[in-house]
Amino acid sequence: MPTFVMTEKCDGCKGQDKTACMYICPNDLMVLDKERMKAYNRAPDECWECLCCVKICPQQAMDMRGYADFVPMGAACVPLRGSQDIMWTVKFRNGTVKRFKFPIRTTDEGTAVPDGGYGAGVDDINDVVHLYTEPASLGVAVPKP
Amino acid sequence: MPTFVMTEKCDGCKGQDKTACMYICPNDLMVLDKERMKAYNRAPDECWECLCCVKICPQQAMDMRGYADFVPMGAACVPLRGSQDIMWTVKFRNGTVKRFKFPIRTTDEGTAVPDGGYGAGVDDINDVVHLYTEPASLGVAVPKP
Amino acid sequence: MPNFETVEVTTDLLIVGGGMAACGAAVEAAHWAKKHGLKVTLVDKAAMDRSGAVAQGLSAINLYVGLRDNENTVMDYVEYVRNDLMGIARDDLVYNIARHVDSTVHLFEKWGLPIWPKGEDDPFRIGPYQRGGRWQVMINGESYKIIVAEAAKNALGKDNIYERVFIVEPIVENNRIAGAVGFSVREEKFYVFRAKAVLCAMGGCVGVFRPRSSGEGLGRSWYPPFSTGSSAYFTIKAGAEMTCQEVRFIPVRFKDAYGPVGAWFLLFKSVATNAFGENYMVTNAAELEKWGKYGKVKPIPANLRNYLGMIDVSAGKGPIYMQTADAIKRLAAKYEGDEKAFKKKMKHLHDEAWEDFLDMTISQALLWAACNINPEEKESEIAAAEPYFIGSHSGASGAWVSGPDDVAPPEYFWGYPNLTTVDGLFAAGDASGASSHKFSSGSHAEGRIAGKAACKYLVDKNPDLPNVDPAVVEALKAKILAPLDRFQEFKDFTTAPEVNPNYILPKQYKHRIQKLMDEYAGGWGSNFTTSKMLLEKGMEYLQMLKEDSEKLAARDLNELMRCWENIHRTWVAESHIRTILFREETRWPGYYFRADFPNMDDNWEVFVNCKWDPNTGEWEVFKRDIIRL
Amino acid sequence: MPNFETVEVTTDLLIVGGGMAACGAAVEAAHWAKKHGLKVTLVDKAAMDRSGAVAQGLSAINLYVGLRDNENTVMDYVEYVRNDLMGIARDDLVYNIARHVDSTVHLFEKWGLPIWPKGEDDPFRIGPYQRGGRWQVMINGESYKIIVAEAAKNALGKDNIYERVFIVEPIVENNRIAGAVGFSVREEKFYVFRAKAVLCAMGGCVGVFRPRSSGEGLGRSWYPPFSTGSSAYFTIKAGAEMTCQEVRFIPVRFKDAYGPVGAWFLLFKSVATNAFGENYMVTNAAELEKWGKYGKVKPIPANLRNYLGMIDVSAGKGPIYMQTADAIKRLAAKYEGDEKAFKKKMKHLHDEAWEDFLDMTISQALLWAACNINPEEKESEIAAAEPYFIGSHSGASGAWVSGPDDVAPPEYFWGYPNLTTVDGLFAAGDASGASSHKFSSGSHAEGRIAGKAACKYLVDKNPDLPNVDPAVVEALKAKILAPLDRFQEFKDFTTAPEVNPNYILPKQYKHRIQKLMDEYAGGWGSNFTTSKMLLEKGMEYLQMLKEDSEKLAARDLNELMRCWENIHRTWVAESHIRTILFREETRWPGYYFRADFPNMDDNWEVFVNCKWDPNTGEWEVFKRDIIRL
Ligand SMILES: Cc1cc2c(cc1C)N(S(=O)(=O)O)[C@H]1C(=O)NC(=O)N=C1N2C[C@H](O)[C@H](O)[C@H](O)COP(=O)(O)OP(=O)(O)OC[C@H]1O[C@@H](n2cnc3c(N)ncnc32)[C@H](O)[C@@H]1O
Ligand SMILES: Cc1cc2c(cc1C)N(S(=O)(=O)O)[C@H]1C(=O)NC(=O)N=C1N2C[C@H](O)[C@H](O)[C@H](O)COP(=O)(O)OP(=O)(O)OC[C@H]1O[C@@H](n2cnc3c(N)ncnc32)[C@H](O)[C@@H]1O
Ligand SMILES: Nc1ncnc2c1ncn2[C@@H]1O[C@H](COP(=O)(O)O)[C@@H](O)[C@H]1O
Ligand SMILES: Nc1ncnc2c1ncn2[C@@H]1O[C@H](COP(=O)(O)O)[C@@H](O)[C@H]1O
Ligand SMILES: Nc1ncnc2c1ncn2[C@@H]1O[C@H](COP(=O)(O)O)[C@@H](O)[C@H]1O
Ligand code: SF4
Ligand code: SF4
Ligand code: SF4
Ligand code: SF4
Ligand code: NA
Repeated sequence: MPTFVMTEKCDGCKGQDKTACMYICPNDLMVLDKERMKAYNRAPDECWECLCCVKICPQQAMDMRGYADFVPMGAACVPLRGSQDIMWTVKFRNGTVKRFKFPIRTTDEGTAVPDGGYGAGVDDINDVVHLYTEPASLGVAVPKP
Repeated sequence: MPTFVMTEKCDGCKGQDKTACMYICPNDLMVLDKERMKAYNRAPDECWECLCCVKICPQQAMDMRGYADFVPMGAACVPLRGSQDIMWTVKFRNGTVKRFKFPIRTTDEGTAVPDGGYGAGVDDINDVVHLYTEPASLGVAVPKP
Repeated sequence: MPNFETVEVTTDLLIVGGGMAACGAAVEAAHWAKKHGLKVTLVDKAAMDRSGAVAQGLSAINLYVGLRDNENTVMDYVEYVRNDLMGIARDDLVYNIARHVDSTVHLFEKWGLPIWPKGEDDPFRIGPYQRGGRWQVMINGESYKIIVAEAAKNALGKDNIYERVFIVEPIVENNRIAGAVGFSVREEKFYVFRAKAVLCAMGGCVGVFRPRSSGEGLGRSWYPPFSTGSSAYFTIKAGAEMTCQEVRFIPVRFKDAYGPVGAWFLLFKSVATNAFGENYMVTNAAELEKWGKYGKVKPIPANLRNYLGMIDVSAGKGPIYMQTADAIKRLAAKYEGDEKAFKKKMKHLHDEAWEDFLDMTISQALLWAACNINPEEKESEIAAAEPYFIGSHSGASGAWVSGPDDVAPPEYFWGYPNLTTVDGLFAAGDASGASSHKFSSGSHAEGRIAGKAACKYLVDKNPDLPNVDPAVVEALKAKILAPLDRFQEFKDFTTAPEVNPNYILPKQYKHRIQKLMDEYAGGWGSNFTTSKMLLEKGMEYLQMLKEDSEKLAARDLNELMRCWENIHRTWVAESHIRTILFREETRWPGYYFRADFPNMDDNWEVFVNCKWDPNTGEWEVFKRDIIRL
Repeated sequence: MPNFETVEVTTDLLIVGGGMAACGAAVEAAHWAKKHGLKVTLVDKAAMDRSGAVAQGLSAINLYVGLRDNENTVMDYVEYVRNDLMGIARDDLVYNIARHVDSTVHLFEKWGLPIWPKGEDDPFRIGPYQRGGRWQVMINGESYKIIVAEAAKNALGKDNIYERVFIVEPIVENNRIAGAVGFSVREEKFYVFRAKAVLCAMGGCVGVFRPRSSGEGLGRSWYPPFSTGSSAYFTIKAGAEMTCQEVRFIPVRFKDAYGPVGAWFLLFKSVATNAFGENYMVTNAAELEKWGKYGKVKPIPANLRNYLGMIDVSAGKGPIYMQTADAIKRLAAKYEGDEKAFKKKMKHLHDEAWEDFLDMTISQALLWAACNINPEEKESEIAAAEPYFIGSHSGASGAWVSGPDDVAPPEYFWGYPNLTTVDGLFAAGDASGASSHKFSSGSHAEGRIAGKAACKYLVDKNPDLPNVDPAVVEALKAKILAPLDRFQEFKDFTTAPEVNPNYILPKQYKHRIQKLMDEYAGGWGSNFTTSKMLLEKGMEYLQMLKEDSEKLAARDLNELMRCWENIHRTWVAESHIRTILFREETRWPGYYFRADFPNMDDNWEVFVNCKWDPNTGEWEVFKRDIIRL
């Protein structure tokens, strides 16, 4: 079910050089129609429905409609992504609604420290057994056959 | 291989209320873009390649290109339909050309006489054995079990 | 509702469709109408010159009995058709078509259709025409439909013919046909045809199952993509009894572009082999013994021919090849000594081979050229295509109609030949069932039969013009035009019209029905194999699809037609699932297989008929006995 | 030629790709580069936060050995992978990944990835994390890629990262990698990256074979549609030796929307049955005896699990169902007495089931909702999808790389782990072959391995920056941008851009390669079955396709990328046909079958490797012995 842009809600991410949905799509499908200042999905039949666009859109202007060639109509699956968790509203064809909330990360955005606090480890480029942060990050000696 | 319209050759059948290609397509695919006065095939993936459009176009402005999903490129199959015969030019991918000429009718356009010259036949609506023009058009008595 | 003008047309006999059967009906009915003061009106969704399955032309007339020159008898043909359909045929209907078809072919010749004169190497030596096989005669058929339409138009008169009007629904008033409704695909006009009798001849049905191709090739069906099930929908919705809706046809054709194989097998005497050069009709011959008397008849029934090839394909012994080069060498060998005669013969065969395609399946000529294939040098692949519903050919689906007064047993006669079980509603060509192997000439002949019968019905009954409740018309108009409204209402909700949760576009709907039928009702993707469990799962998805058909949207008149073509296909699909489910055996291996009932069962040598009740909306599927001639 | 600015970037180590392996390489290389004064540059065609196979998130980390808590040993994993791939695996490479992968998982946790803590019903009881199966740990993985990319970006620094640049070709100068060329999909810029070492991590390949869907569903592949064979193309065109290009992976997933099955089989202990409720893993168990020792190992290899299900599907016993309702009932049964605990357990299982989809395959959550399916009430279908090339999962295709110094036998060691046979060119993740079952964590770990090895290579060799002949660059630029020129040159010849005899658009080209591979190289349409004859026929069509790739046209930068994605797929297809043809046995039933060599042959328990020679343009396919650990 490719994603679509709701005309009324999309403001084309006015003011930014790149729209959020164009920035994020891993398949380069979202495009901004500059005349209308509205974004659209240029190839619904190449959309993986990863919903990265839906999740990042600052206006909640995007949603998905099931792939027309095998998904019965009327259901919905709407994400609302916060900084620490994500809420999902799943609406069934028969109208019943399920809500879910799952954690998404235990640290604040941008704070991932490359060595994870384990330090550089053996730190010798000529050591063919250890990688950076090992053995501490492994928590045990690196096995050898 | 859906059909296409050669931009330079098509004059949009100017002056006629219907274009020849729109008039004839059995699947209603040919459409006139009134702004450009050029025709185009609105659904290549629903074109049967019967070439009725190509044959009727007064400007020889139409041709076909093989269905992209299974026909290797570079071949051509061009009809030139006269009143009594049709000429075909078949060009192979490797460049060799074959020409054919086949008869298409033994009478002049518009002259088909419904009873074929056989007369009305038994001509009794309550006769459950004979149809109009029978038995003469059959050339033998209509069989009964 | 879009403000369409409503155009009302009243007539005595309404012919819906303008193809081969309809042209036969027009020529016949025009005569009796003139004689008895009746009005005849014909409606077609395209232009008659190039409408229906013969729009592209044909390279052979597949049914010419040759009564005049004692080439064959009518009963020869009745037995051939009965055997080819594994025993499931209405002998009386086939008899009636076969006894009249030659007069149709002679008329075609008088109208200007060039039929090849007998060549010296015609295998059958008697009769004026060059035979393709026992029943087929070769033609220069590029303008076949133009000529047949010309005679119909000259007989009926242009002002009785409505072109570019798409018929959607029948109108039935207290169990009697009252006419039909549709719309123009050119102007915003809604048409209401009120008639005392209606003859349904709107062809067969393509596009119910997933095709072999995927991109543009979706247009390259064998039978035309514009045969969309309107006949079956019209008669089912009128409440008429249908027959053989489970009998789909799977043509084996030149792979991908679907060139005909008949001429190669019968005229050029070619053999088809697997990738190891083995003739599967020989190596798999033992399989025929499992199919009772039908495994012993000659020619081997089309579905069994398919099946023997499919056994090798499933075993990975493909590709399957038509050995064209060998065939041409064999035919030319007789002239080897005489260089000039040999060259003349080779040119003759060469032109015949290419005309066979250029007159009927131009795409195959182009595919040969695109692959640098000269048939005299290199073999090319043949393959089973996708399932089609085509009562005029080797399938058998269509309306259950009365047989002829002087031939039909009492159980098969209710007043007028080709009358359906709905009073005043006739059917011919692909629209009538259990009378297979009519082809182009037989469909025309059956149209003439139905045309005269309808006129006799009108003269006998002299019925009043049925009045149609205006409220019924308004309701039909609103329902039929609804997809246009739906698009206008919701189109601005999303920034791209193709993805909108409020509606489904017809091309999207088509992909959805084709995928579910392929997977659950025995399409090529399931090796033509299904079962009770698969069919019932498919029915679940089909019911949800029918519910979602309420959300079809159309951006213009062309897409409105596509919406209704899809709904017509959907009803063909439902009748197909219900009747395959009902018949608890496998009778047409090579057309479809019931994995849960893999063998033929003599107890099932009966017709499986079905009926939808317009009042209750319920389907009924039931057996009818077969009464032989 | 369109006037693109040429941007030259010089660096020491160029990482092409920004997915799981590349992010591992970035974190590792950034450290050694800082320490040894090297420059590291990374290029990705999308935005690293949401690029590659983990863009959507995952619900499990499939490889965590658990060394720290003695849950398993490295050799346990080596044996598991060797058996799962029917004996065809580089034990040394798997060993190296497995001994480092836990440190990657621990880093993920430190970076902020929520890994489920041990639940009381974890079948394996030891270790800190909630196991999914023996090797899998469950995660709240919606932001998995964002977190992993964050660490890589923080390590490497934004200015060393080029996003939205599509890499097309390697540059090789006298048998040594010299960099890569590509173009921006945002601006008219042609990029030339000159580097002393290159690490290829551009993921796997989807879209070579016809998908199960036909309309919009073409986008719903299991592995992402934007994994387009760039790794394989890059290493093949550089002249690197490849391995296991015949080993495609066919995932069995929830039908149509491709939801994962791992959690249902392993965590929820669910059973899959045919339409009659029979567990095909039991009813078809005898079949395992035909597959030597691999038919006896536990767990049963993935291809054999597929095969036992396919036997029932081919026999028409489908649909195949995941019996979710039964599984949930069984798991909840333990709590039946205690109402509150039962309710809590059911809610827990219910949320886990939905998160399993919502974190990784949202489409499947929507399909359940669209079909009104509650897994605790109703079973739902699973089915084999289409073939994928994915060296990081249960497939094995990729570049032939050197093993680790201290583990690899001499035959498998040429200086630096993960170095290909092209000097200076490294490969990791889907890009390296014969080291299956890495998954997300193992790919990251292998990226780290390759990242350190590349830095050691640079420090050891201290090579000069290769100078690249400007004429070579100009020629590459002209070839790469040619599709834009071709469209401009011919676009006005026809009135509609989609049908023009002078060019083929990328989506049309994609349909063409998918159809020929499906029909001749064992796609789902051929029941995954092929043969020498079919493969050779397919090669004929593939060669004509390659000739026609010269006529690809692009209307904009996006279509220019699609053109080259298709050419990358075409080289994967050619390597696949050549290597399936070479291996004269069937070793992975359930992935593909050779009808002409239907059995496994112990003589073929060897690697089938292949190589394309950039100088001669010739392919070579050959055997390499398997040396076990
Ligand atoms: C497509 C095709 C068909 C054949 C063949 C090759 C190919 C490539 N071959 S060989 O391979 O078999 O060999 C032939 C051959 O060599 N010899 C032969 O005799 N017959 C062949 N056929 C079979 C005949 O064509 C077929 O039997 C007859 O045409 C059937 O006649 P009929 O039942 O009248 O159908 P039609 O398609 O001709 O006409 C249908 C008409 O209805 C119109 N229509 C449809 N829906 C409508 C709607 N909703 N509203 C209004 N009008 C609406 C159509 O426009 C059309 O005019
Ligand atoms: C799609 C998918 C994948 C998985 C799963 C479910 C689903 C639905 N499941 S379960 O079902 O298996 O269970 C997972 C699971 O539960 N647990 C797990 O550990 N792994 C799973 N995978 C497998 C892993 O995802 C996989 O093993 C790794 O991602 C492989 O890593 P890598 O080899 O680095 O590939 P990538 O896709 O992550 O990255 C590729 C990058 O290259 C870029 N790129 C590609 N071509 C390029 C070009 N020409 N120019 C420039 N850049 C260019 C891409 O943008 C991307 O950044
Ligand atoms: N479309 C065509 N197909 C076949 N032959 C053609 C065609 N056009 C021209 N020719 C050849 O050119 C000759 C002269 O054509 P004309 O003067 O148009 O009758 C004919 O005898 C043909 O051989
Ligand atoms: N191998 C064959 N044996 C006998 N009849 C055939 C064979 N192939 C085709 N036909 C008949 O020839 C006509 C045209 O065939 P087709 O091109 O398959 O529609 C139909 O009447 C077919 O039943
Ligand atoms: N039935 C099964 N038995 C054993 N392992 C499985 C089974 N199904 C899936 N797996 C493994 O679980 C992980 C995820 O499975 P999948 O969702 O198929 O990718 C992979 O490591 C698979 O090999
Ligand atoms: S991110 Fe949202 S608001 Fe911005 S352009 Fe895309 S759809 Fe419109
Ligand atoms: S759902 Fe994913 S693939 Fe589709 S447009 Fe959005 S980001 Fe791109
Ligand atoms: S018939 Fe020919 S000239 Fe007339 S509109 Fe069509 S393509 Fe143009
Ligand atoms: S080839 Fe036939 S179906 Fe296609 S556009 Fe022309 S007339 Fe219509
Ligand atoms: Na097709």
